Amino acid sequence: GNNGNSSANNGGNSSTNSEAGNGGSDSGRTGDQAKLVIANSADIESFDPHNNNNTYSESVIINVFEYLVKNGENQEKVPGLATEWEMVDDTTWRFKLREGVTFHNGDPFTAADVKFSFERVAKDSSLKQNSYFKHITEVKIVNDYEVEFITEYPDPILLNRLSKMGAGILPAKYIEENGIESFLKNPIGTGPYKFSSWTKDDRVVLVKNESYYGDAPQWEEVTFRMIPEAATRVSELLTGGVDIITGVPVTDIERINGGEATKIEAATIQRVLHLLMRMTEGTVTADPLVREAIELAIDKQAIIDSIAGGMGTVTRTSVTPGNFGADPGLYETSLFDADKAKQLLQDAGYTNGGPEVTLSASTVYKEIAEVVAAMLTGVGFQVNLDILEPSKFTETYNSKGFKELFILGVGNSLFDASNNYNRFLLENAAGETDYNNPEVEELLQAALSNMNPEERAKQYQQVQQHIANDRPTIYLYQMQGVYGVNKRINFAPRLDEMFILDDIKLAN
Amino acid sequence: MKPLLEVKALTKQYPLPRKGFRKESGAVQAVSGVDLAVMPGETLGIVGESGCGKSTLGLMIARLLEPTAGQVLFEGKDLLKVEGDELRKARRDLQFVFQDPYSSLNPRMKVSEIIAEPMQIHGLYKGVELTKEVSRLLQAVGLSQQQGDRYPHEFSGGQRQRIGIARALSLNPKLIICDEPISALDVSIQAQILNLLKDLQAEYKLTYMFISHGLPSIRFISDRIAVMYLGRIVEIATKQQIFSSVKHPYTEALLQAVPIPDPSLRKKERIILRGELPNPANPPKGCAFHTRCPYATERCQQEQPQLIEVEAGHYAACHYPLDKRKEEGH
Amino acid sequence: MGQYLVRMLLQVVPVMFLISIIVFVLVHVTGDPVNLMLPETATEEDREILRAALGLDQPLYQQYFVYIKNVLQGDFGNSFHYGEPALPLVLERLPATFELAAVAMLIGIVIAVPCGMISAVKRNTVLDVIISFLSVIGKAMPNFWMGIMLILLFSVSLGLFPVSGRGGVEHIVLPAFTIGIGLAAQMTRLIRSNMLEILSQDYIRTARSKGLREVLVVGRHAFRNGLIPVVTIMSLQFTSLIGGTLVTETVFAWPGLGQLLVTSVNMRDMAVVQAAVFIIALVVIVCNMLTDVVYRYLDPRIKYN
Amino acid sequence: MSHLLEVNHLQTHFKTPDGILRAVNGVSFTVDAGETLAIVGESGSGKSVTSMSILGLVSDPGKVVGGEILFEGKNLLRLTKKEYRNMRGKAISVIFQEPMTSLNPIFTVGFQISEVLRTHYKLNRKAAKQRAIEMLDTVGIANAEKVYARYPHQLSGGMRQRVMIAIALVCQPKLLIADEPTTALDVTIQAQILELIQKLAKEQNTGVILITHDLGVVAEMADKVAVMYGGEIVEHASVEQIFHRPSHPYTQGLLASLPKIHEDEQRLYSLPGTVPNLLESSEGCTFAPRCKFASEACLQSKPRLALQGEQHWVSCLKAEEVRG
Amino acid sequence: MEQQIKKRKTTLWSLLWNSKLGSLGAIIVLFVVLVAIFAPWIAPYDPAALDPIKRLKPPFWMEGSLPEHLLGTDNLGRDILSRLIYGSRVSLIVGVGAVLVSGLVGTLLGLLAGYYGKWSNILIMRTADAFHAIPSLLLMLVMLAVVGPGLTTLIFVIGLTNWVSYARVVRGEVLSIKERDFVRAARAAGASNARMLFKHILPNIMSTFIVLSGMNVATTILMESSLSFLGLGIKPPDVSWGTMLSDGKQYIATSWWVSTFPGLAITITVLGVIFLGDWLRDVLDPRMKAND
Ligand SMILES: Nc1ncnc2c1ncn2[C@@H]1O[C@H](COP(=O)(O)OP(=O)(O)OP(=O)(O)O)[C@@H](O)[C@H]1O
Ligand SMILES: Nc1ncnc2c1ncn2[C@@H]1O[C@H](COP(=O)(O)OP(=O)(O)OP(=O)(O)O)[C@@H](O)[C@H]1O
Ligand SMILES: [Mg+2]
Ligand SMILES: [Mg+2]
Repeated sequence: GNNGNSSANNGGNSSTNSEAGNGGSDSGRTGDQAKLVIANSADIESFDPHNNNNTYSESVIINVFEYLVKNGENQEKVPGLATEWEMVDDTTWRFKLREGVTFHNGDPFTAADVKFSFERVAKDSSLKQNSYFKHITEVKIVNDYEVEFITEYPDPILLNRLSKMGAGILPAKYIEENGIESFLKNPIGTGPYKFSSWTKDDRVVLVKNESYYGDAPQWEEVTFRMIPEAATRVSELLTGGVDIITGVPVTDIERINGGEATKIEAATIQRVLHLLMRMTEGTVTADPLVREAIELAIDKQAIIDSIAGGMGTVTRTSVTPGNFGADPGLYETSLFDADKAKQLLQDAGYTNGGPEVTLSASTVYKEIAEVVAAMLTGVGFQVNLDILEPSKFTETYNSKGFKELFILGVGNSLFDASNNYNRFLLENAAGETDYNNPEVEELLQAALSNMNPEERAKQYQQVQQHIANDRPTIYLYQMQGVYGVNKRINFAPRLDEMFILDDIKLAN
Repeated sequence: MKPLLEVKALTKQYPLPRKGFRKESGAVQAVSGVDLAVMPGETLGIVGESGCGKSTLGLMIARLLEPTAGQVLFEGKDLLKVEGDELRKARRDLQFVFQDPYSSLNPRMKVSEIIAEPMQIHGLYKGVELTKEVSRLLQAVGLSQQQGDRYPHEFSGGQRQRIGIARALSLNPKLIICDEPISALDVSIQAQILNLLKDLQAEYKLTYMFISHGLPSIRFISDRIAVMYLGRIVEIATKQQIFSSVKHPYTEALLQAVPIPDPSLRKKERIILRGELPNPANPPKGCAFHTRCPYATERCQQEQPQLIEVEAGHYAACHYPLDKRKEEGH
Repeated sequence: MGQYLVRMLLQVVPVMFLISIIVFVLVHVTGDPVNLMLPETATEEDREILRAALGLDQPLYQQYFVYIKNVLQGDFGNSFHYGEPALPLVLERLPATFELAAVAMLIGIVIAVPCGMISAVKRNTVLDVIISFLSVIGKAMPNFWMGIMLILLFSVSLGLFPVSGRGGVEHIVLPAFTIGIGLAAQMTRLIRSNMLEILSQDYIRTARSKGLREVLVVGRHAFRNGLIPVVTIMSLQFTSLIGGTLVTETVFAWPGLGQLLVTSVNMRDMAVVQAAVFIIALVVIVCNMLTDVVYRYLDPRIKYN
Repeated sequence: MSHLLEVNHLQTHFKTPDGILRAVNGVSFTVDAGETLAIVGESGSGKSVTSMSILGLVSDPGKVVGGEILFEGKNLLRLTKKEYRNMRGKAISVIFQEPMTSLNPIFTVGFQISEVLRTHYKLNRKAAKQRAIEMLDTVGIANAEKVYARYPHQLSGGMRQRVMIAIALVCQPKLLIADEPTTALDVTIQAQILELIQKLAKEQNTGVILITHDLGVVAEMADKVAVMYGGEIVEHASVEQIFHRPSHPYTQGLLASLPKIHEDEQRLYSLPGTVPNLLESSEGCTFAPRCKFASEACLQSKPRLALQGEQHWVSCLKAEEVRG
Repeated sequence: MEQQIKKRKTTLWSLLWNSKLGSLGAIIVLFVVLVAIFAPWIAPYDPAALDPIKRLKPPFWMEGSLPEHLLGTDNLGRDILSRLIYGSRVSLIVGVGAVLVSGLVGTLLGLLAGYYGKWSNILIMRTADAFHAIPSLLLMLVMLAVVGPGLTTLIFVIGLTNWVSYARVVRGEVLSIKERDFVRAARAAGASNARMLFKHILPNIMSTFIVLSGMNVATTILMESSLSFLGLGIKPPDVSWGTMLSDGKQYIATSWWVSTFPGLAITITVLGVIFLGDWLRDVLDPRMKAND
């Protein structure tokens, strides 16, 4: 299983949705034009891009470490530390590196750094990003500014991988001289902002990299504050303590929009809420009628309108627009029909009292789970709600321990359908949904190493149709990132939830 | 006749507290090497200065306090060696009346429960019989049956003391140790209790150890009297001997200090003991009383006197017992 | 002093061992850190490799021996989560935690002492009922409620204090009050019940017979006598605060030990949990010792026990 | 000449759930400067409550409900709280019944003595200490300077008792109330303390109210004696008259109950019957149920304290008969 | 005399009646208990019936309120009044149950440590230290893993994390009580250790127990909500005041009523418990009866 899934499978990783908190005040800051304070709901895990697995971390350290390839506005791949690239053969890629780039300590950036970085993440299996890169068998130095990547098998989404966190380029010489531990205390990259300080569970401070090769960075100092409580984040924003907050609860939108100096910015993000169903022999959800009844019982739009405050889009696929392989036909549709759902249950043989199902969710999605449970109960299901603390949820999830139903928020940092649908590969589905459709298996396997984009897109579109019919998973809706922003700032939220600091500008 | 109770070299040290972080700084020698014997049916009165170890001695005999050293032979059996059930059985025959009547009664138990408890413990009576026995005991100490329904705090000091006595009597013990059972009472009630104890003794052949400051009461109730000073017995004899031919200067001082309830006999000059009160944690060398003794000599400061038989049955721990001293012309 | 320390140590060392074993077992019972460290796409093989790399494939007792051997050499191991040595991670949180706990304690005492005394002196009057009511509110309203309310009132509406974060003196006021109010509530009740007992003691009558003003009778003669159980509870409360101010830390984004501890427990971050518990246990024990000292100071009789 | 202290018809009642408890029920007596009045009586007859009433320290369910307490002609019951406070410890002081519990365990005895001085004379720390040490010396405590810094539990019972006395006397009160100052002490120490009180009283012309059960002590110390029974004074006379011509049956009973130090007796006299219930106000004489002289009349009407000879007040219808 | 005894028998009730606060406490507690018992008959709605469209409606006196929801609705449009009524059930059971468990365990261990002293003291008090130092979250997670969720688990988990304070305080009390003469007197009568502990010492620490427990009811009711958060406690659609409070957490700024009403419910209940406890303490203490 070497498919690349950047998943945000639970609240620990989700920067959106209605979870707790906000707030923040940094009294020293106000009035300083060249300083920016952003409040996130969780701390970064570390400054090691290879050993990090959540969106918060990436949204911060993306300003310090750079990738060979970057995502453009429409997720097209644009030059980063590599200026050009070509596929030599199915398993070999050649990259030309940018010259004249230096790390924050002044060391020049060369092919050695690329080799060092990728061999590290590909070989060290204790790193959290390892599984996305371990099929890279070798990085060959052609010359100081040219490298070749050799992969174990053809990888159609290598470029996507190279534009995500695990592909961050580290300074080879610095780390070899000082060791990784001291590097992590004083990390350096090539990015527009330099590490200044990190107080865990409190704040990360970045400062301008004066010798950045690109356009001069515009902020003198940027502070990422960690404020877990949503109410606090909102209060900080309202009192001018911070400039941007993430994860605004929908109930606070009005308050922020009504504030003299504050506004709401919202944008669709990559995260789609899944309701996964176990199809294992013997479970009630093995019956397709039951699964269909479940989908029909859920009024997705009502959930969006109430719990999500209108911030969301109903969908029957998780490959949303902007991702490779999207099927627009399954987007913005929903099949709510409670009466039919009841009928289906009757047809399935549940004449008095519907089937009993257990619905698990992390506390992050508690409200949604409760509403879904109520909707299911409404058509006759007997629902046991099982709300788990996020890490317990993750643990159960990773050990595939859920019963009939569970809710999962899944992101997609690879911008590729494979990220979402590889979960239905036989090998991956085993023990989780136990989905088993030979046709789908065949399509997915083929797409894995299909280097022909058009064909590959088709394959995924077919898969989506199958899944929409077979319903090993029901997609509830695509979520939105809701940010509170001080009016002195212009900030356009991104699909990938990153804070690209130089795209955040002072409003004038 | 064999003594009912025999005490041999009984000693108690209370460890002194640490001061701040320093280590243990010695001990209070509350009782040091006391020897006693009490015959069945006899009353032994114990008098002595406040803090000289009377209560400690009594508590150790009843095994309510662990002695540091020594032996307590009750009916020939070493009480200090028995444990557990055997000890609990032994306690049936040896009861204690506490100095402070109030604190010795559980404030949350009714008086009838308090009196019934020992009998319940030893399974002597049950049900109606128990109730009957309780009311019999209440009446014996001059309380009414109805009063059994009240709590200790609802009684006057004298009544509480009687409750303690009733409790001690409930097991029909052989020996009762009374620790100042009457000190806080008015004389009329004192008289009542003293009479009661005497009556009971006559009826049940009880043996008493009677600790008190009130010398007249001691004289009334006791057969023999032991005088204690700083953890030791300094004089022990029959009451006649004590009151007619006192041997120890401390006993003499005690007797002289007793105020006489007759204003016309008012003393012009009291004989008052002067001098430093000895510190039990750091007792003076030689005779403990020498600091206050009007007759003390060099020898008294150096050498500790032993308790010796001065006359038949009259023991005193003094280098210069009074009669002898007079004879010798000191 | 030396003797005392030695005696304490003789008790401390086994306690620490006991704690380390309990925590070790507990953390292992709660789950497998590997499941939390790797993405869900990781294969069983990946997990095995990681387990081996972390030494988690060894039998539990062996892991414990390795662990304890390292601890004895001053090495608490590395955090799974942060990839850094565990002990410094814990130590770096202590100042924030202590600061908050101490100020909260102080606020608690400053509120509780007069309230408790007034409550006792004016027993069963309207004032007593009001104080009881307020202290129950202080106890029954959870810290997050209290904290957010304080923020809304004092930061958002009045603009008096910063909303969150750790910084200057002004930053600690609201979080410390949030905790302090809860502490005060419990202490007030305790002081009240103690004072009731003490006020009926004979020496209070003696103090009055000297012609002392009532304030002195209560404040000097009664109060200090009633402090012993209060100090017991205070030290219990204080030590609880060292690891247990999570909610307040969360509300005020206060980078204390509570957050670290919870993250670590949730992540099954063995080394950090162990190091944190080790530190907390030390604080508990040191606090108990200090409490003893305070006892002696408060009550000279204590020596006799 | 007016008396130092004049108590007229003092009534102190306790409100209990069972009813009103008349702990002190119409008590009157006087004390002159330099004079010692002993109060004796049944345990629970209201002796301590009487003294608390004089000090205005009756504890909570209790209240002075009637009568007057004239101290140097001023009615104490009319004083403001502050005036009363200034009186306490300075003009009137008290030695409490329980020496063991009446000292605050957590302050040094020195502090507790000098506290009075600092309160009433606004002495500074040093001066107060000086004076306190002198006082400790006066009450016969050797090594006063060291003892000054000790805590109560570090002293013997006798020493504690003397510290209490030092506190009571340090401001040279005009009236000293000593409530059973020697109950827990052996006779040698008792003698020491009594002598001390007597000496200080004579030297400073202090009026003393001495409450005790020990009739021996009364005989030694008192000028006048008041005998209390059931919340009332039943006899009040000079010490000689009380001991030699007791005119109330209760007084007689008390004296008769005394064990004799110089004789061996087989049985002691003791009053029959039980303590009266202070909750019920009886029509007649409170002692009547236990009185061998009682007649119908005694049960019907309450006797009042009446003069039966020079300064000899008796509250008995049959005083003449009793005296025989 | 006869009369007096009769009067005594009735005093318990008359005492309660005479104590204003005691009767207020009794009325509050009785009220809450009745509400809990008769919840299905009193509650206007099914506490789990949700209607997301009607979410976060304020109580009746505020603008925008719905007349059918007196105290407004919560984040999922459930009727707060009905939830308060039903929530009393779990909260009461947990509050009282956990206090009893921790009280019993702590008191028992405190008794043993104080009474026997020596090694049992060291053992128990050091264990208490250990329990105190180990984060309760960890203990809870373990219980969750070992025992599995449920109301009983919940009660025991809370009980097991709260016993330390009882043990400490009780031990201190025992140390002083066991030196009292009446304990010696019982020993002199030949009482067994069990009798000494439970008949003589225990009743005399009841007042401490009551004072500690009153406030602990509040603590445990609140703890229940954090345990529910860990998945250890009750699960929706079951409701408790604690879970209501934490559900309302993120709406404090915008919809105060969601969390404030359950908070008030806890406050008032605990106040009732405390008043009743104060009274009970006085009644249990025969000495106090006289001076109330
Ligand atoms: N628990 C204890 N710890 C330390 N010393 C004690 C303790 N109990 C008693 N003592 C000391 O032991 C000595 C003897 O005490 P004990 O109570 O036996 O005296 P006593 O003769 O009964 O005095 P009293 O006549 O006042 O009752 C005293 O000096 C006392 O201070
Ligand atoms: N706080 C109180 N509440 C109720 N009754 C009380 C209270 N204090 C004292 N009494 C009652 O007042 C009466 C008088 O008590 P007081 O203490 O004056 O007796 P006393 O003469 O000093 O007795 P003793 O010789 O035992 O000291 C007693 O019957 C007692 O029960
Ligand atoms: Mg004694
Ligand atoms: Mg008295």
